[in-house]
Amino acid sequence: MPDVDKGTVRITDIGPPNYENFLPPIIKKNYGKWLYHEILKPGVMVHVSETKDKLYTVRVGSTRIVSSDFVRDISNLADKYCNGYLRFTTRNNLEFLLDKEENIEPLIKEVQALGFPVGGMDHSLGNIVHTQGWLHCHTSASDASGVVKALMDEFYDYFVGDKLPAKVRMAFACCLNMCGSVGASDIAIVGMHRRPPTVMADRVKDLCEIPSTIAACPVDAVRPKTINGKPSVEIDEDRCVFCGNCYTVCPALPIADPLNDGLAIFVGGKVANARTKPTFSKLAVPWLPNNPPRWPEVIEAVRTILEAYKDGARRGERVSEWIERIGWPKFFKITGFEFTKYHIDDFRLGEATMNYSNYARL
Amino acid sequence: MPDVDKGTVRITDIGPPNYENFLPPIIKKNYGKWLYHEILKPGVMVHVSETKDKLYTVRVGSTRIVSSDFVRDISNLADKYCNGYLRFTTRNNLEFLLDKEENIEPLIKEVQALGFPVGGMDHSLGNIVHTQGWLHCHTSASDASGVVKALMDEFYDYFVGDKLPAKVRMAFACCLNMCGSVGASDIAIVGMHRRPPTVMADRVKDLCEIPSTIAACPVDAVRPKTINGKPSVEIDEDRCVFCGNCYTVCPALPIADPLNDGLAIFVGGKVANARTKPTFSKLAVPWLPNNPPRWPEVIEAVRTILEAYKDGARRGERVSEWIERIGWPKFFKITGFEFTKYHIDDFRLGEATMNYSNYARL
Amino acid sequence: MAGTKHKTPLLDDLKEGKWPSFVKELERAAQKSPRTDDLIGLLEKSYRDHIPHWKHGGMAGVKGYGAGIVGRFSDSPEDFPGTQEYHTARINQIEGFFYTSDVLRKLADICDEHAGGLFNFHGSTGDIQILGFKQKEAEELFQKCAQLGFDLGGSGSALRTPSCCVGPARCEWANYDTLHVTDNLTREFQNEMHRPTFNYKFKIKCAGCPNDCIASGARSDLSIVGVWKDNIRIDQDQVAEYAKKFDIKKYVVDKCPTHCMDYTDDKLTIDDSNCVKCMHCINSMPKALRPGLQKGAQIRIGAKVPMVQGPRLGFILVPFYDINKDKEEDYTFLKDLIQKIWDFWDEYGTSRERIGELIQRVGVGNFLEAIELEPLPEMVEHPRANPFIKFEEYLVADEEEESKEG
Amino acid sequence: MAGTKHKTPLLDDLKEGKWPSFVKELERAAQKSPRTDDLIGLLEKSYRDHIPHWKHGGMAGVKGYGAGIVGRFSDSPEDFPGTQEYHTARINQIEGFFYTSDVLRKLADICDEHAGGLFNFHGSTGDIQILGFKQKEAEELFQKCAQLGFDLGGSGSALRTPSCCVGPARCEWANYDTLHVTDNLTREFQNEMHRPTFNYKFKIKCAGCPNDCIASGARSDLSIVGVWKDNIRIDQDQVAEYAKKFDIKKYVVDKCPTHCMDYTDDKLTIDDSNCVKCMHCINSMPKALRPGLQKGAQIRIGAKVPMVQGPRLGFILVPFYDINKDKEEDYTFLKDLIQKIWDFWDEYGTSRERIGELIQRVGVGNFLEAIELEPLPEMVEHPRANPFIKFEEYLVADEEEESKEG
Ligand code: SRM
Ligand code: SRM
Ligand code: SRM
Ligand code: SRM
Ligand code: SF4
Ligand code: SF4
Ligand code: SF4
Ligand code: SF4
Ligand code: SF4
Ligand code: SF4
Ligand code: SF4
Ligand code: SF4
Repeated sequence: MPDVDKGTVRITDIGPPNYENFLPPIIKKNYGKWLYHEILKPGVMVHVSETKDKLYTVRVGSTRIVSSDFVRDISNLADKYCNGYLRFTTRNNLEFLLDKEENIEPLIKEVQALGFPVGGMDHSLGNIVHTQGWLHCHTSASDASGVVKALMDEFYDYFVGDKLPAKVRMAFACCLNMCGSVGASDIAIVGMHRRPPTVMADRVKDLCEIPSTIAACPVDAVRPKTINGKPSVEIDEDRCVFCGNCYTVCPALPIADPLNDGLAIFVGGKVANARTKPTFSKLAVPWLPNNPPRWPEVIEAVRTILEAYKDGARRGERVSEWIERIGWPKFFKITGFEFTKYHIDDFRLGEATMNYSNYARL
Repeated sequence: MPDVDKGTVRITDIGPPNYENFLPPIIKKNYGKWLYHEILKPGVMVHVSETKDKLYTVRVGSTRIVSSDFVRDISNLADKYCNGYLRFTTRNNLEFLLDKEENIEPLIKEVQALGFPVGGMDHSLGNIVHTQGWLHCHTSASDASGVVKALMDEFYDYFVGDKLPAKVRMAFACCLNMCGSVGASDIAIVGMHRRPPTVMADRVKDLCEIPSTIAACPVDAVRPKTINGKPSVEIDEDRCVFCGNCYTVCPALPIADPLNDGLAIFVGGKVANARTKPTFSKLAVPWLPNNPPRWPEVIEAVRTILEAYKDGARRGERVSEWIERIGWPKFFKITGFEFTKYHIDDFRLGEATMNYSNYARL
Repeated sequence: MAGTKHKTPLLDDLKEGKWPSFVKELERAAQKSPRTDDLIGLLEKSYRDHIPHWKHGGMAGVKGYGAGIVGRFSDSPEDFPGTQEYHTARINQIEGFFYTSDVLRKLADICDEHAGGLFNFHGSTGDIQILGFKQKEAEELFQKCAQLGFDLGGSGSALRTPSCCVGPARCEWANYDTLHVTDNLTREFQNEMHRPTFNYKFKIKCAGCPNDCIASGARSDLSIVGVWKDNIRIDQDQVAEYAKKFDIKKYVVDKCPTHCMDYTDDKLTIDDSNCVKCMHCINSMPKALRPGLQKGAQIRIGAKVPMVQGPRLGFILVPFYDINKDKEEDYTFLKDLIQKIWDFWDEYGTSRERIGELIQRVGVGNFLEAIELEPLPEMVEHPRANPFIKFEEYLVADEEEESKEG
Repeated sequence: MAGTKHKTPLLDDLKEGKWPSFVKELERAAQKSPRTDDLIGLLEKSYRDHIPHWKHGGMAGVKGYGAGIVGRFSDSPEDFPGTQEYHTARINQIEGFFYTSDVLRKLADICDEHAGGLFNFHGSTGDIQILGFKQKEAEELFQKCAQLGFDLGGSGSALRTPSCCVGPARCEWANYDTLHVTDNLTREFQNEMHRPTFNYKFKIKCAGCPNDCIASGARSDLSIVGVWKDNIRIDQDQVAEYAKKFDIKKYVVDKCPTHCMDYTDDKLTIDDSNCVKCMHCINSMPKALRPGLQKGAQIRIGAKVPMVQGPRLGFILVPFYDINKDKEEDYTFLKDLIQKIWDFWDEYGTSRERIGELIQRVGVGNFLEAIELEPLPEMVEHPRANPFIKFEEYLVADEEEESKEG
């Protein structure tokens, strides 16, 4: 497949570097032979192989958006403690892979000296999977890294400890495109617009393909309309659910709005199949204002959830399992979040989400 | 409200007779005071009141469609053993209400002598709730009483005994209107058409309101069409799901078809809230032929289900709970019913019925 | 039994077997009713042809009523003249399906005299059905029934005869008086039952507890189900008796849907704050457990069969309300609620749209607003997962809140 | 740290706190990169204004590729000239996210030299992201990366860089070689990744077991998940060790979703025929329990985010297949399957319609027929409840079976 353009020595279609060249020798040797693991302390675990080899992992929290110098810093540490190898996790943490147990503590010291936390394992709050936000995306209804920073400062102890009933996976997406894949997280924070796009009628024809703009709307709120003699569209404000998809397709329909962009909080999603089936996060708080740089309303809401969860869940229960056990009415009761008509699903499959039974805690 | 037309002594809007006048004295006395009940043997139970009074109930299977002489027969029995009182159940059984224990056996003997079975209580097969069928309904895809008779002859022992793991509620409806409310039964048999309605183009205009005929179709298969200069409709055969609703609205679209009308079997529905939420019956067998007078294919399929259930379910498990525990794949495996594309829901909320997990018994 | 004048080899087969035979019942009726004899012939023809032999359409009814009678005309009146007209009357059952021999015999006489000597005891909705009369007999049949105290039920786009489980009359678990409320509503809504003005049918059923012995949750637009609010009453001595008979842990405790029961050291405890009133434990040990004392009812809405948008069960509209107090006030709360629901349906529903389908179409939240009920988490299995929220207001630049909906 | 030339009181606040600060990272990069300094200024502006300051649209890319670079142009280039163009390159990660310090340093150098000195390690899809270059630098950035062995990933209507969990490299539960298959597919589908010809994006993710540490089931059109077919391996001695630490009945057995475990008399038994491979018991006692030996993979299809028809998780398309054997055959089965899926999507999908939405629109059954897979009950939570079955054939009068579909 790789087609290397020899003529100009322009290289294309080569795919990624071969991973085999980047595996530490201890992994190469024990590839597929791991027997079991043990978590030694927050952020540190050991994997034991059939060959009796032991591999120590130290997990380090990262900001994900990092400078080239950060990359050099961690490279130095990898050289010093890990024969130059290291990896990232699927949630943007760093993992140092050690074959010598005695390197663990010195490494941790150096990591911490650089200002980076060790943790995020086992019954902890994981690093928050997130997206670009105001930093780099035009459709964002909020910043990503900023909210994440504010949250992780606040809940730092849950990352470096393992004092939660179970893993808590938090995710952040700055718009309904949900790049952070917040759809199935224990706690998900999503940037929400709340005002219909503005139609820049003059520019629609030039910038947009009208049929696909119309097709982009999940609720058929975009309709063709000739304005000042030019083909354009109109938006039915009574139908619009502020998803921004028409804007994605048509730049002449900007939706960002300083007063009405904000954040929603969803809870109780889960991807793993352990014990219960994977499930989406469900709406807890429909809208909170954008209040940079610290988003106190968001932090407060997340704190409410985390505290209630910590107090209420039994050991080993993910957020979804806890809520399932106590029931959604109780979740709203103990968090104090208001249950509104917005919580009742009125989208395409909404009918499948009603309580078709007499079950109620009274 | 009742408006009795005094002028002509025509009586209207009087509602039902006052039930209080039809309650046996022992019930009047103990109304709302019952303490507990015990099932004494199949078809016989006692209710004990706070007043210590005891009320014995003998439940008797009926054909539901009955002659006036049957009504007189049971009236005679009521006079002889129950001070002239009796009731029917919500599933068309008869209940004799006795205040004297010693009357139980003589009553049972007389009932049985008349050819009627005592049973249908506790862990038994209840009487089959059913509909009019060929006997009296124009939209029927099968007979009702006939299929029910054939089934109850076959599974008679399950009615007069209580040898099933739990209650089994069977229901029959002769078309998708589902008058028998088969939607949530342990075993449901439904008359199914399988060929699109014939458009009697000449008569549509005269017999039908075209807009409501079009609106009647769940899959938008009915479309306006002028035929021979007359407004009529056409049916998109590739969309039609044979529901017959257009025929209900428009007599010029007959759907009955000797070769293609037949029966489907659904399983695992439940109305009670006990242990698990109420749930619909799900498709087991999409289509079996109409084969009167004994419908052997239907009986065979029901036997397969009942036997598998009887062998497989734990005590107290309704059909739905049993299948839920073993999983649908196993249900299809042990019954030998073929799982086809028809079993995969492709209607409006079908998306909500897929297996969104890695759960599979392998 | 004497049989019929028609040759019915297929139906004859259904006279055999242990279960009572409806064919025999038809024949018994046919003894006195030639038209029912023809009905048997017509049915045999269906057994041969595998299709029904009834025409679609044709009217039957009584003056001033638009409902309660279903007209039926055979497509083969030449061969089976008695079936040319063979209508059905839907007659309000007595609440709880209680009868006396006296009234039954009189009904039987009416049915012989003015119809085909054939009944459905009862129809699926709960009516007594008298089969086999002609339009010209309808009025007399109706008035004979009325003189006996019976009225017609509903059909077409009207309220159907409400019905209920046996409730307090013979059941220890009834949390309210199912017979009383059913009777009361039936009388209240005579007009809605007899003179179709709805978009489509509307059904009300009343169950005394969540066992739902009237199957209300699967087949009534409005389902009223008894329930209690406080603690399940436990008689530990009787628990001990049951413990001798079966494994309480296995058959009761482990099957509680919320796992809120515990049985240790021969003592049964229930965390009632987590009990969802499923009835299972009570069902399993009727002598030991009883519903609490703070009794009331839940209301579920929207159950219906597949046509047109697919089948629905009822969802919780009112998790708990004091129906026993409401009884003292002639069910004002309940009737108001029903009226609001009908008003909404009347305003927004389309022809042949059941209330459940309408609610789905307009959105539960909007429906709740219209009937002035608060959204409650008890109504949902879980809150929405998709983020497509139709916020109804947004802020405008001068920082004042504006409601677009007004 | 030296800070930025812009006044950033709001962002400065985010330099405080225990968690590492992305603002500090931005500032570190800004030390070397004036354009990143301007990026900080632009971001501060967003913090003030509460809206993003990026324009929608504008192209960036490299010759011959239609994907892998996301162009970004500021709406305030006057004030923040460095952000006039500030594009992102998506670079294929190394499978399992393994790196050496050597390669990382070289990437850092490229990023400093040809971009804003800023990375995402990693993007949500899994790519390394290099931020902050201008179109005129794109080619050189690309070729420098290529010389180092790195290629661009996907964007637009193209395949995205597949990704995987750490799998057999560092996990005892991997049922197949996640890194190998991910690498193999990425190489196989270079063209589909770099030259958008799809209806919309397509994502593939590979997890070694149902714990799904790559979250494939929630965010990949095709999710490959390792699983075993035979019995969970039990080491009873180790079970006994765990029994000393926690209540096995309570924390393991009672939480098995199918209740197929038993722990009595200090012995753990599993009815593997009822195990749905949820991983819970194994997760809880890694020293005592291990997946079976007959290892393979499941395939789920259709996960995606809300746009347009609502969010979807993946449903089971293939309950089990021997991916380890397929590995020996260069994943012929897998690649054929993927190709059939794409062919179908190509044929029937509309623009911006993800495969999951297409399947829903045309019906799962029809999709299965097209890609030549049998319908299986494992694919559904339960069979249909509504009776609206689209039978594809009916009998005609001469009693021959006729297929309307041909
Ligand atoms: C390193 C990483 C894989 C990788 O390729 O990078 C990983 C590694 C391990 N996971 Fe994971 N998981 C990783 C992301 C995930 C994800 C994906 C995600 O979070 O986006 C999930 C799905 C989460 C969800 O359900 O929403 C995930 C669900 C699990 C589970 C199931 C947890 C549960 O009970 O619900 C286990 C089992 C357990 O922890 O008991 C598990 C177990 C493990 C084990 C113990 C596997 C092993 O034997 O090595 C590893 C260490 C566990 C730990 O961190 O406590 N891993 N794990 C990922 C670390 C992410 C991070 O930096 O925080
Ligand atoms: C007589 C009747 C009420 C009436 O007003 O006519 C009735 C009477 C009783 N029901 Fe029922 N049920 C009656 C229809 C129903 C129905 C409705 C139906 O079948 O259409 C249901 C819902 C069935 C379903 O879920 O599909 C029903 C679900 C129950 C249950 C819950 C069963 C379960 O575990 O799922 C109980 C509790 C039990 O049996 O343990 C119950 C219990 C009872 C008790 C024990 C209540 C009592 O204490 O008196 C009564 C005798 C039980 C028996 O028959 O074994 N009854 N019961 C109905 C008899 C119908 C018949 O002739 O067969
Ligand atoms: C007689 C009865 C069946 C029986 O044998 O018991 C019956 C018979 C008919 N039903 Fe029904 N329905 C009967 C109970 C039901 C039930 C059960 C219930 O009420 O609990 C249902 C399902 C519950 C529900 O309504 O959701 C039911 C759902 C239908 C439907 C579909 C309703 C819908 O929403 O689409 C139709 C179609 C229609 O109304 O156009 C229908 C229509 C009909 C018609 C009127 C068909 C017609 O156009 O002529 C049938 C007349 C047949 C006849 O020969 O009398 N019947 N029908 C039941 C009424 C007797 C009674 O009053 O007691
Ligand atoms: C960079 C990244 C977020 C991040 O900060 O990590 C990202 C960024 C964008 N995504 Fe995304 N998506 C990213 C992973 C995702 C994911 C997660 C995943 O792949 O696992 C999802 C959800 C999973 C899924 O695809 O279902 C995701 C769902 C979307 C969508 C909605 C897709 C849909 O089916 O509707 C859009 C909208 C679109 O494509 O028009 C979108 C569009 C975009 C665009 C291209 C918006 C645009 O039109 O410019 C964003 C560019 C922002 C930027 O500044 O670079 N992005 N996007 C992620 C890609 C980095 C990488 O290659 O590793
Ligand atoms: S979630 Fe939305 S705003 Fe955020 S990076 Fe993705 S597309 Fe951009
Ligand atoms: S924002 Fe979304 S809902 Fe509103 S008009 Fe645009 S596409 Fe439609
Ligand atoms: S189910 Fe259909 S055929 Fe049977 S009585 Fe009802 S409407 Fe008639
Ligand atoms: S039978 Fe049903 S699906 Fe077919 S055309 Fe008529 S209404 Fe539509
Ligand atoms: S519904 Fe409840 S109250 Fe009514 S009869 Fe059944 S068990 Fe008794
Ligand atoms: S009624 Fe049901 S939920 Fe309540 S304690 Fe009993 S079994 Fe549990
Ligand atoms: S998905 Fe399974 S195999 Fe892969 S890292 Fe997670 S636990 Fe290990
Ligand atoms: S893997 Fe899950 S389903 Fe299988 S035995 Fe263990 S806990 Fe039960």
